[in-house]
Order: sequence, then structure tokens, then C-alpha cells
Amino acid sequence: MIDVVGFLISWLTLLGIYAILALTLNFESGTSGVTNFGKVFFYGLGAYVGATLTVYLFLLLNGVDVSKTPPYDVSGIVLLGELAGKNPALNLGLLALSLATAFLVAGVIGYLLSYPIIRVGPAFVGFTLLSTGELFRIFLQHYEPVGGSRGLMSIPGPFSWVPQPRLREVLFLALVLAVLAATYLVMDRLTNSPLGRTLRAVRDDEVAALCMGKHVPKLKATVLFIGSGFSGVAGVLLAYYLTSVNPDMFVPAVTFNVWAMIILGGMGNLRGALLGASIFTFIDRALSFVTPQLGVTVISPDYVRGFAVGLVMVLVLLYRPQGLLPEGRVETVAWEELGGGASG
Amino acid sequence: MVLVANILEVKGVSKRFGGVVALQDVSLSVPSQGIVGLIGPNGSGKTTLFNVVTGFYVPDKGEVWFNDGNRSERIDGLNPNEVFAKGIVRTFQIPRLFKSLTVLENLLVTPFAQKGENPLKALKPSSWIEEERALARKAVSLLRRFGLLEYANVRVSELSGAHIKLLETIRGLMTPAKLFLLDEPAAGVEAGAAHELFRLVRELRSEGYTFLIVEHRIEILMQYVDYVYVLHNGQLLAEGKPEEVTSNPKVVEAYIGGGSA
Amino acid sequence: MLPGYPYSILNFFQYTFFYILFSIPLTLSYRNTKVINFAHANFISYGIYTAVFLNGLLGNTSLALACLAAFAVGGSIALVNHLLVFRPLEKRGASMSLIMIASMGLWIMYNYALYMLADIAHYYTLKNFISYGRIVYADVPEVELLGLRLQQSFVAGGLAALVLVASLYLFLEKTTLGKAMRAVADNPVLAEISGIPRNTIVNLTWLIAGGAAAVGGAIWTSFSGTVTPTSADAMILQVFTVSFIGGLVSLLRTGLGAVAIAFIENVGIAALNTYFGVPISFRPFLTFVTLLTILIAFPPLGAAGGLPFRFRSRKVRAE
Amino acid sequence: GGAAGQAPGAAQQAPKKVYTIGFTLPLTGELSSIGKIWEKVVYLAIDDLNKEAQAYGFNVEFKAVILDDGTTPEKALQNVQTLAQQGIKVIIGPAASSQVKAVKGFVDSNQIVLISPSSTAPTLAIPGDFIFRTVGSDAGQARVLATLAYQEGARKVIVFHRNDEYGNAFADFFKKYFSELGGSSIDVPYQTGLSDYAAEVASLASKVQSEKVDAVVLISFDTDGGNILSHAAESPVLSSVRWFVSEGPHGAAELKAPAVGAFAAKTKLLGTRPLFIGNPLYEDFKKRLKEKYGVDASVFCDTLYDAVMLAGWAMLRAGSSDGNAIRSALIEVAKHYYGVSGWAIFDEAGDKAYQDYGVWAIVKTDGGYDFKDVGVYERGSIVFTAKPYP
Amino acid sequence: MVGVLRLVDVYSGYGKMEVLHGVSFELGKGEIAAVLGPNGAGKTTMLNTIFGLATLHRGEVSFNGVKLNGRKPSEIVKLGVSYAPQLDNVFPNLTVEENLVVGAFIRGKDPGIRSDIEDILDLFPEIKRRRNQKAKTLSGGERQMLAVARALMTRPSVLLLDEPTSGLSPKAGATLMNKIKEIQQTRGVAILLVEQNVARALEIADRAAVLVGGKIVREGSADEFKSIPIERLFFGK
Ligand SMILES: Nc1ncnc2c1ncn2[C@@H]1O[C@H](COP(=O)(O)OP(=O)(O)OP(=O)(O)O)[C@@H](O)[C@H]1O
Ligand SMILES: Nc1ncnc2c1ncn2[C@@H]1O[C@H](COP(=O)(O)OP(=O)(O)OP(=O)(O)O)[C@@H](O)[C@H]1O
Ligand SMILES: [Mg+2]
Ligand SMILES: [Mg+2]
Repeated sequence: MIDVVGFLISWLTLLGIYAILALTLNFESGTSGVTNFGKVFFYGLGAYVGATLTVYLFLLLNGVDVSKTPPYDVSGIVLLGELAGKNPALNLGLLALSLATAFLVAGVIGYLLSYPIIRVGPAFVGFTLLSTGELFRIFLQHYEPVGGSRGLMSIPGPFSWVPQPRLREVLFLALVLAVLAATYLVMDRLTNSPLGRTLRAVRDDEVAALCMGKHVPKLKATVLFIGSGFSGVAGVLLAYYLTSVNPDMFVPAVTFNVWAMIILGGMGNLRGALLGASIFTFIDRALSFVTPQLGVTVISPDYVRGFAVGLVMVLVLLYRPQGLLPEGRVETVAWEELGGGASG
Repeated sequence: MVLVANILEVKGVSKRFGGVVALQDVSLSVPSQGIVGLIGPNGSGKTTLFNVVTGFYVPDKGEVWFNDGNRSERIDGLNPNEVFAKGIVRTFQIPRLFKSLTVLENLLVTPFAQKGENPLKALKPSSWIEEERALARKAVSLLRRFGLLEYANVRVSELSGAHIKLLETIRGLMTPAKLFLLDEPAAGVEAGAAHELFRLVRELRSEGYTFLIVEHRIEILMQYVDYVYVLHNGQLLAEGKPEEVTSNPKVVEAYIGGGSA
Repeated sequence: MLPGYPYSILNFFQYTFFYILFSIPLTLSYRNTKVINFAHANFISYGIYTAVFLNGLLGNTSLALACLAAFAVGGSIALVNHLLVFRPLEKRGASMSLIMIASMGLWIMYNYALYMLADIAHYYTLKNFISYGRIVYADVPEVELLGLRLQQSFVAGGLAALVLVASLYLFLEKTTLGKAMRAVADNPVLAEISGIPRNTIVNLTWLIAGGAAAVGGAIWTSFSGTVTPTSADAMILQVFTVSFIGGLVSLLRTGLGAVAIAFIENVGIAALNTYFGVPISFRPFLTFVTLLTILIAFPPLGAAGGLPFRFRSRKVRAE
Repeated sequence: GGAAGQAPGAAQQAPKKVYTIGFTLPLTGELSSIGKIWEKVVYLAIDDLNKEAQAYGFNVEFKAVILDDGTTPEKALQNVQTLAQQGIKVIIGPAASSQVKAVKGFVDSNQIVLISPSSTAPTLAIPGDFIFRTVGSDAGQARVLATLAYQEGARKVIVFHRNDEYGNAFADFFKKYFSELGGSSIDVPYQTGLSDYAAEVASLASKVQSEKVDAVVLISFDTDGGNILSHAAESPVLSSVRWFVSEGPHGAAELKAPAVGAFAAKTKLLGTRPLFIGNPLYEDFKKRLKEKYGVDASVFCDTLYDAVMLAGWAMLRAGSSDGNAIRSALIEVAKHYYGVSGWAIFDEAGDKAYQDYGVWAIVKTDGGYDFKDVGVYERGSIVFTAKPYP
Repeated sequence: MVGVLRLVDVYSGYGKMEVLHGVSFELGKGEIAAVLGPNGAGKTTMLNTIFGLATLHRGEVSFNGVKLNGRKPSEIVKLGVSYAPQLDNVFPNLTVEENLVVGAFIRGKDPGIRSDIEDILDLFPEIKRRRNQKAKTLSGGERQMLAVARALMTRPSVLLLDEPTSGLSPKAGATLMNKIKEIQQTRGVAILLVEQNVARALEIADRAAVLVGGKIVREGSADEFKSIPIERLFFGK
């Protein structure tokens, strides 16, 4: 009776998007010690860049005058819906363009934002970024060209030319998983390299690292560039997935969910980030199948689910206080030298 | 002092913290390939001087010049990482190891401008793997020399006090800098290891490196240095060859004290 | 004359009181335990709902009683969190960020528990507790001052903030236990070695932090037009902002932060609106801009760390 | 746990066919106070639906699966997916337009019929999709509110409104219609989701003073609206101008407080709301909701109730679990359905075609203050059925 | 001689890891005993075990016949044992004076605290000048002095000192040693001293033990050790 395939597709898609965020946050905060409480900012930035680019170019390239038919008005929305499936090349081209632009825009802004946070400690870095995210959200609400408080909707997805919904969902899932795999590969290479080691050193003691010749500000900027770039990409995927963006989607709670994921899984451990994201999204979903069947009447059954999510989080932490997968050592060839040395 | 170039020259440096005068008009110079000692009572400003030289503090007055072979540069007021890049490495009196890294990793972090620290190259392991191997070999041999090899894969938060101190110094020695500033490398370290450390310093000197060393265990230090400066209350009290200094009554009075060795 | 006078000015004081009541406990708990406690919002919301349930179920109209009960409830929640979650985690070697996430878990649990409680209360009384109007208390006077009517919440909030600040000042500065509190925060292991009963102090810290914030919550019910289970969540960012201005460690700076943010949010936005036409929907925007400005212009030291890095390092001079 | 608790009485004959309707409601978050009332409405409606179906001889049972979406778009999508994966083809909710937008793609491509009882954003008036709304769009109500304000003598007003899709769109329409009538208005948006609006109200007061307006037009939801009115009641300046209010605060319990009641009387506060006035079904519905669950019918309770009824009858009529069939059946059923919110006919965009609007006030009763419908909008003007304020 | 502090067959370490493998040791009333040994031998761990900061796997630690096993550090201090650790031994954000005030915490409102602070600061003139300076800004040696000073504030009957002279100038180190001796003689405090500077330690100690690899390899009177090249013992066997 339960559509297991549908469940898996919808779960994995959202999981994939969150896992990208978790991997980047893990890289920034777990490995490098840039406590990024503003994850949602870069995520939202990517989503808006992708969405704006797609809807405007879609209309412009189809010869629509956006000053008369802006994409956030009903007429524009209806037009977008009609044009969405007409030209596969356009959809795919815009996907590529959106991904690249979102990566760059979010990355560069992350890079620039590292400037004001250089001289403050971790908690303040976090709050500075969080505040920036809130500023961004309020700005979006007032900024008409991206729809203001209406947001944008009817964003033509990359596969909206595929007629069968199931196939379309599978294709999108494949896209998400491919991006996830690429993110994982990059993060894995970076963390298990001299750079990863240096970043961990910066995390442990910025001052000592600086005195050991590490250009800490530049390193942080680089980390924020990479992390934010990938978060921006995740944002684009979200925009296509929901086919709409709205300022209210990008509230600090999103950031904290991602934090919960990486800490649950184990800070500084890439696979931990994936595991944390999986567990976190799974519990919430699985419970929403169960709780309505509980037969609770006095209180809303769904409250039981919300409560249980919090409880599971606390229990898992109590049971595994290092997170599920603790941080390992930086895996480079250096250890091979030790093998020879230790035996000798 | 005309023929031997001075790698480091401190000229009339002063530094105060609120009411505390930590350094007052201190001038000293370190000859290239020298092993120079810097001693003085507690709180006399030795560490502060290191901090000024390495860019940790900006001096209130005075200048610090660094002479790299043929070029002489003024380095006070630079950022610590820029000073490091010029070839000056310091160690901390109160160790500041990277606590969540293992012993081996702590050593591997130090070397400057590793290929694999560049994000783009980091993505391509083949570009840095050779360098990494070479560094690891160097680190392993250093660890072996000081009997720390068995701890190579241990996080430094699990080391004993003196091993932490020792590692702090060895970490500094991992990178081929021109001038090393060591802040009490032998504090708490057992005599055998301490001597080993100074022997290594001598070897490195013969390879062309220069050392400025703060140390209170003068019975060890004096066997290895060729020149000594004495600070007292932030001012230079005496300088000279080890024997001269240890027999200088002012130094005995202020620093070495009466009966003890 | 300032725009919005006199309401904006009154609100400025009113909010200062509230921010003191909400943020100083937060700063205190972080300073002494190094736990960034996301569940801090719960202390406030349970304080609010202690007063609401007392009023809605028992018809209580005494703010003093509500405050006492709120202190007990908030304090117990904080203690229970600490004893059942934070301390076991710490004993098992969990990092601070992990404990922070545990506090997020607790936050979620308590939020839903509050909704459940409201449901149960509804079941018995058929009253709506999810959205509850302002409570008028019988035991707090409204004061006339220079022709201005100071609401109950103004009187009670001012009094409570004063009591909190004065008693914390006396406690921290004048008693050894207060000094010991700072020592625990500074170096917990050494504190124990020195014979300071770290557990007692940490317990006490949580009791005060939870209790005082909850008292603030109880007084909030006599101020805000409507309270909901998410009232506290909606303001927690502001509360954190105030604490962050205090560097999370300095109570004095937190107090100044309370004044600054309350000023900006009330008088500041009104002035900008009047003279520059800035829409008042920019109020939260302004709060965060203030925070960013303060963080960048005067980076708080202490917990803030600080890198000896100068953007304009002197140019190298060569010969 | 099984679903046994749902069905009281013993099963006698052939097993009943079970129809499940999914709900995604704001049981937590900003709209939770309405969400909780809606939950009760759902119970009542499902109950009624079962009784009616039985009376007509159908051997079926309707069941509700209610999920909480916390008023967030992402959660709403997740709920809709979860419900769809249980084979549910008809979903009622979510409350906010931003949420409806986020689920639109999924319901359209999976052919799931979605009925929102409260989304009023004009941008969702899209023909041919699977989204239905049992309430008229904001444009209609804005016209009524403008008419009301103008007819009551206001010429210069401040439009104090939520800075979100609902508030901004509503305010835009209001300003348009109000200026067509000959009035002028000043736009004052306020940020949503705050815990309290005292600062906003203070700013509003100074604006009212400096601009010398006749009235404030408040466009809000219930919690923020209640909050704002409670604070406004404290201010002599704001008590000296007229107040005209959208449907949001209607039913908010905190507005029955004596201070607010007195304020309403002093400012002759009037509100508009989508309502088919003089509808005996509605009066009955209101009474039964109060009796059975102890809650007052607040805003959109009637549209939600009708949404459930329409969904149930459409499912019975379609007889299959094919989304397209249910969709067509729904359109058909609505053509002949007269419910607590009046005639339910949908226009080509799937929105309520004929929405009537009423005027409400807060009046003094024996027990204190209560909401009362005091007028209707008829052919371009407001006709009062009662005199709310002396 | 009665042992005030006794370790009987102690196995201890950190978590599951074992560092001490069967250490038995007795500190007599009013005596100074030196614990010597190479780096990483377990000297600090031995002190930590006494103070309940390491995990005791097996064996017994007692003070004046009171079992210390499983007690919290704060209880142990109240019994009259005080400890100046090797690392992290000051409160960095408290001033020198506050460090001392807090160090005397267990004495409550004892009016003698004020005068004790003055007395102890007189012992260490270097830090007396810095009494209102935060501990984190002290020089390495000043910090070390503060650590010892703080430990003295509880008026202990047993004092555990972990490398108190490391980082002190020769003069200051010698002075400190003399003061330790003086404290022992005037106040009858028993002192367990871990020290790298063997000669200096043996000068004031009554008894000594050598700890290697988590085991005591030799124990005896200080004079006995003076005659043997003790550092060979470190690597002996
Ligand atoms: N940030 C600071 N603020 C105030 N005083 C300081 C600060 N840093 C150092 N001092 C003071 O400056 C003096 C010099 O300190 P410094 O660390 O240079 O001494 P040192 O010679 O290295 O001593 P030691 O041998 O004990 O390490 C000390 O008395 C110290 O208290
Ligand atoms: N917190 C810890 N966790 C795990 N292992 C530890 C910890 N602290 C110390 N060790 C290990 O226990 C052993 C003994 O350490 P200890 O600190 O007791 O040595 P020590 O004799 O005091 O040496 P030193 O002269 O260097 O101070 C060392 O091998 C060290 O690596
Ligand atoms: Mg020093
Ligand atoms: Mg030790």
C-alpha cells in the first residue's frame, strides 16, 4: 500500500540536497573551524541566483518582454508553465548556467564575507554569518525584481520536458546524486591532503597556525569560497526541486538542521555528515507515516513525531557522544612512511 | 662584527603593556649561523622580544631588521605569517600544539608553502604526493631521534607534559627556516633528551641555520651557545661569551643566584 | 522631540528590561558552562506558559505568584537538562558543539511538549492556549509618571531587572562563591583541584539562568498583546544578539547590549522611519546591522579569541 | 497501533471501504493558533461526512491523516509526498500561499487533488492545475475593505500590513480600489514572525499623528493582528482614529479582552471577511463546533469544512482513486454544493468563483465582548444588518 | 614512620589505557619525597591518580587512612591535599590576586585568607608586582610561581607539586626549592615533588623514588640516590 519507490525517490532527493549542505558545513566547521551559522544564507543565495536566472532567461529567450510580463506575475507564471517543456536544450543549458553562476556568486560572497570575521572567535563568526543571512532574507522580502515577498514560482526544472512524472523524478534524483558525489569527491580530496591538515591546524589554534606561517585569513576565505559555492549549488537544486523560492524558506532553522546532521554523524568526518543527514531526514519522514496511526486523540498525533525527533537526537548523542563516526586522521601517504619507520 | 653578517638586528626596541614596561630600548644582534642564548630572570621580557620579532606584537619604538644573505629588510610590524615566510620560525614557551592532530600530523603541518596546501593542487594528489613523502620521512626520522616515534599516531592531547614541550620544538625544526627562535626548549625535558635537542641544534647550525634560544637550564644551554645576551627588567644587562656572562657578578646577582648550580 | 514619543521611549525602557531578563541569564550560563544553550528559548516560553496556565486553569491574577512559579519551572527545566543531558555528555567527553546540538534536541522536545500541554489544557477547559491574550494582574500597580501611564509590565519588568542585576552584581563581585563561578568557567579542572564544588556552581548557574529567564517570560504575559508557544522562539535571535554584544561572557557588556538593541529597535527605527522613510519592516534588519557593526568595530575579546593579524601590515622596507 | 480507535461501535456487515483524506495543517509555528482550530473543524467535518455518506447508503468510511507543516514550504512538500506515498489522492491544506507554491509542482505531476482553504494569493490563480481553493482571492476582499473604509467616511488612511505575500498583495489591491473611490493611502508594512509588535505600533502611532490620517487599515493574520490591536488599545493616538481590519484577526480570542473591546467600541472597529452571510448552515456549524470542541469558528473554518465535504463527495462520485477522475468529480460536485461558506462553484482557475463578503465587529455582550457579523457587501456597497456601535 | 599518603598496588591510566602498572608508594608525615623519572614515565599520572583525575583501574589510594578512591577532587582538597599541576595550572582570565582568593575557596570566610595572600605574595615578589594583572598575560615563570602559590592557599597538610621549577630562572628555582623546604619545616607539610632537575630535587628531598614505564624501579633515601648516577636508572634495565 505504501509507495516504497516514491518514498525512496522523494527521501533521497531531499537527503541528497541536505547531504551536500552537510558535507560543505562539515568541511567549513568540522574541518576548518569556520563556525558557519549562516549556511542558509549561501543556500538561499544559490537558490535565488538559480531561480532568478532561470525564470528571466527562460522568458527572455522565448521572446517575452519581462518588463511587461515579469516572471512573478500571474501572466508570467502561466507563461513559464506553458513554455517549460518545449525545449529540452534550453532547460538543460539553464541548469548548467545556474549551477555555475550560483557556485561563483555564493562562493565569491563567501570569500568576501571572510573579511569581517577574521579577527573574531568561532561563536562570533557564526553569529556574524547568521545575521548576514537574516539581512539577506529581509532584503529579499523587499526586493521586487526577485518577486519580493511573493518569491518566484513555476521555475522550469531541468527535466520538465520529460512527460512521465516518475521518470522525471528519477532523473532529478540522479542529478542530485551526481552533484552529491562530486561534492563528496572534492571534499574528500581536500580534507585528506596537506590543505586539510593545515585547515585542521587552523581550527585547533588559529594563532599558532598564523605563527607557523599559515595565511589564516586567506585560508578561511578559501574555505568559505569552496563551502559556499557548493551550498549555492545545493540551493539551485532546491529551487528546481520545489519549483519555487520564497524568502520565508531561508530561515535560520535550516542552518541548525544541517548542524544537527553533521554533529550527529560526527564533526570532521565526511561519511558522518552523510550518515547524519540520512538519519535526520529519515526519522522525520518515517515517523510521519507512523504517528498518525497512533490513535492519539487528546493531543495532535503529529506533536508526538516532533517530540520524538528531538528525543532521538538527544538519545543518539547520549549514546554516542563523539557523534556516530568520530573524526579520523588525515589520510595521506605520510602514514606509509611511518609503517616502514615504526617497524625499523 | 663586520665580516660576519648579522641575520637579525634588534634596534632600540621598546614595548609596554599598560603600566608594565616589558622591553625598554633593547638592541641585540644575532650573527648568521650563530647559536645565541637569551637569558634573564622571569618576566624580564624574553618572550616579549620573541613576540616582537615574529610579528605577534608591534613594538612601541625601535626596529627589527632581518638580513637574508644580501638583502636587509625591516620586519617589525609584519604579520606573523609574513615573518615566517621570510624564514623566521619560533616555538612557544607554553606549547601551542594542534590538539586534535596526531603527533606526526603536527610536524607535517609546519613546512611552508607545501604544494598540497594549494586548493587546486590538493584536488590532484599526484602533484603533492612526492613532497609529502619527503616531509614524512623527515618527520619520522626526527621523531625516532627523540624517542617519540611510538607516539606518532597519538593525538597530542594524550602526551605527557615534557613530550608536548619537546614536540613543540621539533615542530619548529621541521621547516628549513633561516633563523629559529626557541623559547625554553628544555623546560621539563629530561636531561638526555635535552642534550639530544641541543646536539641537533648544533648539527643544523653547521648546515647553515641560525638559532636564538631562551633557556633557563643554563647548565645545559651554556655548553652549546657561542654568545649570550642577558635581559633584566626589560633592559639588556650583559652580553658576551658564555663563560664571561656566567661569571659576571651582575648576572649572578640577578639571575643565577648564590649557591645553586 | 524624538519621533514616536513617548511610546517609543517607554518601549525602549520596557524592552531593555526584558532583554536584561532574557539575555543576562544566557550570558551567565554560557560563561559558566561554555554551553551555547539553544534551549534557552524554552526557559522563556515555559515561563510564559507557567503564567498562562496559572491564569487560564486556576484563574491566578497575581504576577508575584506567577513569577515564583515560573522561576521554579524554568529553573527545574534548566537543572534537569543539565543533570540528565549536558553533564552525562560532558562526562563522556562530548565536545561543546555536540552539547550545543543536544540542546537543540531538547529545544525541539520542549517545544512540542508545550504544544501537547496546551492541547491537554484545552481538552479540560476548552480554552485556547495556543494564542493567549495579555493577562491583567491584580497585584501590580500601574504607575502615573509625568502624565505617562507605565503599564504593569513596565513596573514589574523594571523591578525584576533591577533585582536580577543587583543580586548578580552582589553575588559575583562580593562573594567568594561568585568569584569561584568565574574560576569554574575559566579552568574547570583546576577549579575542582582548588576545591571549588564545580557541580554545585554549575547547578546553581542553571537554576538562576533558567529561573530568571522564566521570570522574564512570566512578566512578558503582562506586556505582549498575544503569546503563543513560539513567542520565545521568535525573539531568541534578538536575545542571542544582545548576549553576543556582551561577547557571551561580559555581563556588563550584555547589559549595554540590552540597552543598545532596545534603543535601536524602538527609538532607532522610529527615527529612521520619520526622517529617512525607512520602512518599519526593517526593524529586525536594523538589529542585525547593529550587531554586525558592533562585532566588526569592537570585536569582543575573551571568548571571542582574536588573531594578531593586521590587514594593513607595514610595508617591508629593504636596503 | 491500528486505526481501530477511529471507528466507534462494532463493525457489523461487509467491511467498509475506507477513503483517506490527507491534511497538511500549521499545527505549530506562526499559524498554529488557527491550525489548532482547523484540526477540530476537520474532526467535525469527517464526522459529518461519514454520517451523510451512511445516510445516503454508501458503505464507506472517511478517515483523516493530519500532518503538521509548521507553516514552512519544505515541510509542506514533505507532508504532501508522505501522504501521496500512502496512496492518498486528495489533500487539504496547506495554509499559506508560499507553501502551496512549493507543493504545486509535485501535486500537478502526480495528479493529486489539493484544496487549500485559505491560500488567497492572486499568483496562484492558474487554470488547469490540480490546485483548488475554496476561498476567493484577496483582490475581492480588498475591494470590500476599501468600500467599507470609504463608505464609513475615511479619506486618508494608513495601510498597516504584513510584509509578506498576503499582506503586500492585499495592500496593493486595497490602495488601488481606495484611490479609485477617491481616497488616499499610505503604505506601512511590518515584518512578520516577530514575538511582539509594540515597537511597530509605536511607530504607527507617530505616523498617524504626523500624517493626520482618519483611519488605520490593518491587514494581518490572527496572532499578529491580536497583538497589534492589544497594543493599539493602550495608545490614545491610535484610539482616536477609525480602524478597518482584514479577515485575519477575526475570531482571535485575545480580541475579546475588555481593553480591546473598549478600544473597538471607541474606534468603531470594523472588519471584513469572506462570508456567505445569513447562512443557516453556517450558524449551525458554528454552534456545533463550539458545543463539541469548545472552539469558536474563526477565519477560514467554513472554507475548510466545505473543502472536506467537497473532497469526500468528489471521491464518492469518482469512485476510483484516479487523480484526474477525482479532479473532474470535484468540479462537478462543487457546481451543486451549497455549504457553510455558501455556493462552492469553482472558476476556471480552480478558485471559488463567487465569494461573498461580510462585515464584522467586536460588540459588547452579557459575558464581555464577542465577534458579530454586522453587514454584507452587496452590489458595490456595504449594507449593515445590525448597528454594532452606538 | 606513619604514611599520610599511601598508594597500594595502583594500576591507573586514562580511560581504558593503562599508564601505571602496579605502583606502591608511601609519603611519610612531614617529609619531602621526590618522584623522578624520564618523560612519559607516568609521574603526572601518579599525581593525577591521587587526585582522582585519572581512572583508577585497580589498587588503593588513601590519605591518613581515608580511602580516596572514587572521591571527587574537591572532596580531596578538603581533606588537606593540594595539587599544583604541570600544565593548565592557573585561571587565565582571573587576576593574580583573584587566583589566590579562589585558591582559598575551601576556607570559606576565614579572615586569615587576606593575610595569607600577603604572606604568599611576599614569598614570590615577582608576582606581587603583578597582582592585578590577568594570569594569561604573565610570563611563563610568573605563571609557574602563581600555580605553586595558589596551591599553598588551601593550607594543605600534603602538597603535590608537578615540576614546580620548570621555566624558572636558576635563581628563582633555587629560591623556590628553599621555600618548599621552609614550608615543610615550618608548617610540617608533607610534599610529593615531581622534578626533572634531579640534583636540585635531591637537595631538599628526604626520600626519592624513580618511576620508569609506569613502575617504580627504585626507592630509597635521598642521600642514597645522590651517590649514584641516577639518570642511568631512567634507561636502566
Ligand atoms: N599582555 C600583557 N599585559 C601585561 N603585561 C604583560 C603582557 N605580556 C607580558 N607582560 C609582562 O611583561 C613582562 C615580560 O614578560 P615575558 O613573557 O617577556 O617574560 P620572560 O622573560 O619570557 O619570562 P619567563 O622566563 O618567565 O618566561 C612580564 O612581567 C609579564 O607579566
Ligand atoms: N589525557 C591522557 N590521555 C591518554 N594518555 C595520556 C594522557 N595523559 C598522558 N597520557 C600518557 O600517559 C603516559 C604518562 O604520562 P605522564 O604525563 O604521567 O608522564 P610524566 O611522567 O609526567 O612525563 P613528563 O616528565 O613528560 O611530565 C604517556 O605515555 C602519555 O602519553
Ligand atoms: Mg618567557
Ligand atoms: Mg608530567
